Amino acid sequence: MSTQETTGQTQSLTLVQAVRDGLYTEMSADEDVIVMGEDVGKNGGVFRATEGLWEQFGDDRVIDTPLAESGIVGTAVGMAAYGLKPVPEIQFSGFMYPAFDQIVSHVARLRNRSRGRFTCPMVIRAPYGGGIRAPEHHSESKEAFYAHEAGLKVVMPSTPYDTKGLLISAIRDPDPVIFLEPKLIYRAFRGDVPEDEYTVPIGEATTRREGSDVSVFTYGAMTRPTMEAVEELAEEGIDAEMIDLRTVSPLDREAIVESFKKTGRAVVVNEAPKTGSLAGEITAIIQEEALLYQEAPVNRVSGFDVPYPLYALEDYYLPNAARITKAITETVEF
Amino acid sequence: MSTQETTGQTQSLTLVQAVRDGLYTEMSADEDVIVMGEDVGKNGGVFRATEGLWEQFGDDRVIDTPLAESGIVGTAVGMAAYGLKPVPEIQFSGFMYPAFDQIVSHVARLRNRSRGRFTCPMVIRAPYGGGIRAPEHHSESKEAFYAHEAGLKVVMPSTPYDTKGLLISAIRDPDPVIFLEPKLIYRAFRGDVPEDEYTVPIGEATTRREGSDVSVFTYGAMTRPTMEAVEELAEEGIDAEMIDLRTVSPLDREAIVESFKKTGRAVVVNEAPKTGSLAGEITAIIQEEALLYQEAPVNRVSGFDVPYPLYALEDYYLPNAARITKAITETVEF
Amino acid sequence: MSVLERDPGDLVQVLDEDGAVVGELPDIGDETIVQMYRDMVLARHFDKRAVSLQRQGRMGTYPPLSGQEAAQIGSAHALGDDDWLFPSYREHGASFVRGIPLDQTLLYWMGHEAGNKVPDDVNVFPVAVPIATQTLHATGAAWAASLKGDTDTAMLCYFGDGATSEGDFHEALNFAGVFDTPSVFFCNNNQWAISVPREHQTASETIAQKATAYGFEGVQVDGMDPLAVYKVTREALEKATAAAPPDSGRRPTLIEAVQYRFGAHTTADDPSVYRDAEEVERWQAKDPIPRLESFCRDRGLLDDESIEAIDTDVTDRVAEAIESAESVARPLPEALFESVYETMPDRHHDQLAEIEALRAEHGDEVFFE
Amino acid sequence: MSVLERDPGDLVQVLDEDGAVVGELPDIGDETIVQMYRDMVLARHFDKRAVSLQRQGRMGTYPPLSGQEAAQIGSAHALGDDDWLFPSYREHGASFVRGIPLDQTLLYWMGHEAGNKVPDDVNVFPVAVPIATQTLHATGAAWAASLKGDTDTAMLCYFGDGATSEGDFHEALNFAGVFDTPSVFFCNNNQWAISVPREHQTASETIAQKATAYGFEGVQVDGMDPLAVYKVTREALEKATAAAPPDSGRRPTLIEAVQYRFGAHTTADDPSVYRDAEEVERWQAKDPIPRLESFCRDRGLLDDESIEAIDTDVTDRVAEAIESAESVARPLPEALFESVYETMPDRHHDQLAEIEALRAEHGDEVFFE
Ligand SMILES: Cc1ncc(C[n+]2csc(CCOP(=O)(O)OP(=O)(O)O)c2C)c(N)n1
Ligand SMILES: Cc1ncc(C[n+]2csc(CCOP(=O)(O)OP(=O)(O)O)c2C)c(N)n1
Ligand SMILES: [Mg+2]
Ligand SMILES: [Mg+2]
Repeated sequence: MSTQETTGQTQSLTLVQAVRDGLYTEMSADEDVIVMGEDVGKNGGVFRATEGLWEQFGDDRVIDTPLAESGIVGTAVGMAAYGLKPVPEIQFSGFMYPAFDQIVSHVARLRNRSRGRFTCPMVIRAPYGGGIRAPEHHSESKEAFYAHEAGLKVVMPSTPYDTKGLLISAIRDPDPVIFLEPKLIYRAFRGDVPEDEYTVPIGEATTRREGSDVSVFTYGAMTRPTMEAVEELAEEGIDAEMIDLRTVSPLDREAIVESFKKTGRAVVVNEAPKTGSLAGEITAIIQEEALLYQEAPVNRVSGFDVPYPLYALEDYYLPNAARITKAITETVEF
Repeated sequence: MSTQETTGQTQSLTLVQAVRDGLYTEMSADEDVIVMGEDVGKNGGVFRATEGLWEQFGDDRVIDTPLAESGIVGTAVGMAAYGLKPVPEIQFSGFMYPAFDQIVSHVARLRNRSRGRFTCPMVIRAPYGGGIRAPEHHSESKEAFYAHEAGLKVVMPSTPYDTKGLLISAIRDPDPVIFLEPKLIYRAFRGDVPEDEYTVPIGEATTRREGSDVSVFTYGAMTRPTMEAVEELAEEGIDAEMIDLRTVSPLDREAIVESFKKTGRAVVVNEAPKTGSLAGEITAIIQEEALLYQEAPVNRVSGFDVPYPLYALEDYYLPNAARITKAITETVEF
Repeated sequence: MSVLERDPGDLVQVLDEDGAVVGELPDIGDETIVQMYRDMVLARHFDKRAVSLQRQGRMGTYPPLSGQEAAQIGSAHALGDDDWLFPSYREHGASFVRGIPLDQTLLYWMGHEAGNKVPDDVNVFPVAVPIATQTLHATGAAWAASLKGDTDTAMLCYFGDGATSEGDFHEALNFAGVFDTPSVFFCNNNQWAISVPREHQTASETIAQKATAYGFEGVQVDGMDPLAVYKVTREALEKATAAAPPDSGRRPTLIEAVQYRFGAHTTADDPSVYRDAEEVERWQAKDPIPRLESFCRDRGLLDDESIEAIDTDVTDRVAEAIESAESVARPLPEALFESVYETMPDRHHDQLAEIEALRAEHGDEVFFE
Repeated sequence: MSVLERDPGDLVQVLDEDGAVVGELPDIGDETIVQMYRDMVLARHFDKRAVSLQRQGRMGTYPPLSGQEAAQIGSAHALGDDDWLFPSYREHGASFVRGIPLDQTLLYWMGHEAGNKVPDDVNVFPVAVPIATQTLHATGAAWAASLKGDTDTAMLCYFGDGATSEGDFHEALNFAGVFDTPSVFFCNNNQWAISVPREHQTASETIAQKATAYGFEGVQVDGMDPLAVYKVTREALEKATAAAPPDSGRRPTLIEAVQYRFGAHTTADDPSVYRDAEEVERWQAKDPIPRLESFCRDRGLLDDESIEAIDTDVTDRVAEAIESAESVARPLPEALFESVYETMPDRHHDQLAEIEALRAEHGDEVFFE
């Protein structure tokens, strides 16, 4: 069940291929795992995240559903309660809202409501985030909605390796997981991914770069411009620590607080609208647990408080390396 | 349109009577204002918030709808675009989720999407919050969902006077307002309410008690145990300032920051689950704008990160005066 | 011909309002019929006591079922061992038939999550408060049964007339139609969704005809006739578990059980505000209990004596259940955090500690004053 | 007898596949027919150019309409001056007929919100991307018109076959049935919802028959026959705006326009993955443009010369629209904050200032590299 078991063979995969590989791995290992959603079958998903699975596992395990998100998630609740492990795909995270009631009223609560008699192990996958010049509602980053709902876990990977390992963890998790995939970097780069099964634990952040001047917390697609900024600043002598949270619910409080205690300064980068985003939560955690270490305000580099724009404007909306660099510099110079 | 016009006559009303009075006032003044929802007509609403309106304004302006929240909010979007000012009631805020897609994808965005060609002036009213020994899903406090969505305003009054004045402002507002009513205190007390129309501005906090030792920020039903705690502490020599935010989107940043600069300490009290609630946002605002004044961590007294329990457990869940007192004391003594 | 293959506006009846047989009897033993009578009497008595507990402040808001016993008891008795039940919030009678102890139902309405912890060997889903949402769970579970090859298992799902207006109802029936799930959708059309009458809920003449939209059969049954309900439900369940489609006609069914809620929507509701006493009286003439009683007396299955014995037994059992439920202590704070996740996360430990610190300092009373 | 009063499985046709008249012609002037032809040719040409702009990287993802011109143009021409249109995202042709300039449609797909700023005198709702959500807006606006006494106004709402599976579709039609809103629900059943075929979307034999669930009429029309579409839509609009119910039969209608999308779902889609070329060919035989052309030639309304003139005119107009759209400058950052609220809140000023500071420091390029 862990890295030890792998043959040691790796493949060089894109992030979306790692999704597919994770699904394939778990479907091969456990016949209760099924994939369902709009266009996930013959079409292989609009992003090809389920490519080839229908050919491999057939109609009963890779299921094209009618066009109804509440239907997809709501039937998945019944399936999970009956003993399957459904992995519903919602085509874009902006289309999860028709299923919002099922997610918050049932997926998140079935175990609690029935005191464990019924459980709801499922992974709701959806591509999230902006930057691909997509139509309206195709670019949102609203992880804060799900992180505010107890009973759910929320995972947002940023590398092919983590994606496969976290997806496998999510499928094996006894509780429901919202798995938000950074579609901007679905194909932006490749990474080494073990061919065998392995897991990356849910709820653990990872340090992408160690540093001592300032802690930069981010996740998902924003890891890229953040790393760009951090590396640029390293050349200018600013030694930033870059933490990829990977899971936004539960947040890895320990990793956040520990890094902050070391640096005393923090920048949080995400693409959600600033007000009410998890950047606020992270800030609150820091000052609750490490106020005495704090040497500068926590700087939130987020999306703006507007509906995600059509693509002519999206480059102004999304945090970029220049904005992040500026925030880090300000924080260090405070 | 403002307090000046009133005759000076007041009535002593409960908070829910003030809702009704606000609706009555605006429906009398503007025939485009209509009320719609489940059981709002002959039945006068399950909390009697629309009592007598159907008799007064008839079937065409006080409309019992089929049992379908997305239907209620989605048709209200079309009505608003056509020139009516719908005031849909959702029976409990826990039942807003079937309408979540319409709220975030359309209500919040119609103006922006059409660059002002179509607008969506409407007030979605719903009773929120716990403490009335109600069944599951009848006690949630999920204002953070709506405050994270640009394009919406979110109002949460705590007194009969404010309720009527804010409701009238909300109905007259050119933009959509989510109006969350603290059902715990629907009938807990009475307050003087002018008979005539008057407005209380959206987006302005009010100071319920001036103090210099610590700022306590709260809203809605939590104002009551908070005030209890603050008054108790006053006797013990702790001089707390108590700010009722009244609107949680937009937050009154100025009021928050100003009070904090005075006291250097803050406690935020709300009944939403702590993680991802607006207490985090308020904390982030404070430390962004007034870190140098800060003398203690901002203390969040919130609900716990669990589904709102059935009523045998709710007294443990809801912040009470003892918990608030403790948090204030700790903050002052930090 | 199956009783399901008829015009959805053509009401299936077995007993008339006086309990006389007017239709073909279902294939059912006398013992079961008497058991159904007993269960209906129990449900009615339970209901009366529950309402009174609420009035006395010994229980929270409670949704009464009186008038709706035949629909619940008749359909629940039609279920096979492997079948599952997906209730809304009003089907205490049906849940009891399927094995949920009365004290657990009371506990639930007394605000204890424990009431929703359905016993392990009982396949009844927990109470669903958000209207119509359970129709999707039922479809999903039925679909899973079918995918797993459990061909003897069907899922019976209850919901109200009001529930048919929700999007989830539509999606659930549509999925069921597309995937041929072993589903029986059972609409307890009690004429009212709180204060909104059935005619105002939809312009469709019957609810049964809505099945047309999903490509399967809909049937209207007299929901205050326990034998008709049994019969229709049994046929629908058989159809649901027939050999695999397409050869066999294994298909879902929508049943509209026409009935009436005699009492308030819940104890928080006052129906006199929105409906006439006269209408209530008209429907009381269809009361399922005297109807089945008179049928049973005619057939010699019941007499004064056995009926009195049933009444006494039922009274005792409900009294015992109340005692048992009321003897359960208020749950401890840790119950708040229990089973939110399989494993309690760190922040839950911190939050529980916060409560415990307050309890240690001030005693438990500080939460309940 | 109204063409609406028929079995919902009985397809209404006026022209056969060769353009020969096989049904009763609608009451429509020759000029309008020629205009419809012209609009269909324009829509087809616009579509071709739009796809090619996308291929050249001059436009974002675009949903083509080719094959669906008759449904759009036929129905849009049936609208009266006061009627409103609620499109999904594919009805560029219908929107053009109702007054949305071509360059605005292009602008929208080039990622400019300005494209959605429908001109003041045009009653077309902005593009609705979340499937089926617009059905509720259309019902609500129709209801408002009825409440305000605007009895000449009806609302035409487009959506796809896939959209009928969403809960919002159900709720919209149910509200319309209950409140007798002046609504025409127009389903562009193009056989596919991306890769999911119509038969997999629902087990109901026709989409038209779903109207039964809402108590009003449903009708199936050959959606590739512009005259049949016109006729059915016109009758439905008349029914919607008839004198007030109950006397008159003022009722909503569900129209199922059976048609086919010749091209990809959007430019991001590859239909060869999920459907056969043969199927496409079969439907291409029903192409609405040659059908109406042949009808017009037969009636002497068009000849080679006039057709060539139309082609030239259409080519010019689309070319102009492209030029115009491409000449629009990228919006400035303040457009992000524009019209989120009527008045820009403080935090928007701060956030705009953040962008402006970066622009001042690094130039605009920093956002676009
Ligand atoms: C989604 C949702 N909306 C509103 C409510 C509030 N509510 C509880 S019961 C009810 C009426 C239900 O009517 P019906 O479906 O006919 O069932 P009945 O109560 O008559 O058995 C309403 C509106 C709810 N529980 N869930
Ligand atoms: C709520 C929602 N879910 C999913 C999508 C993604 N999506 C866009 S178009 C489409 C298929 C729509 O099919 P149909 O309704 O038949 O319309 P068509 O595209 O064929 O015109 C899907 C799944 C969406 N836009 N909205
Ligand atoms: Mg009912
Ligand atoms: Mg389609």
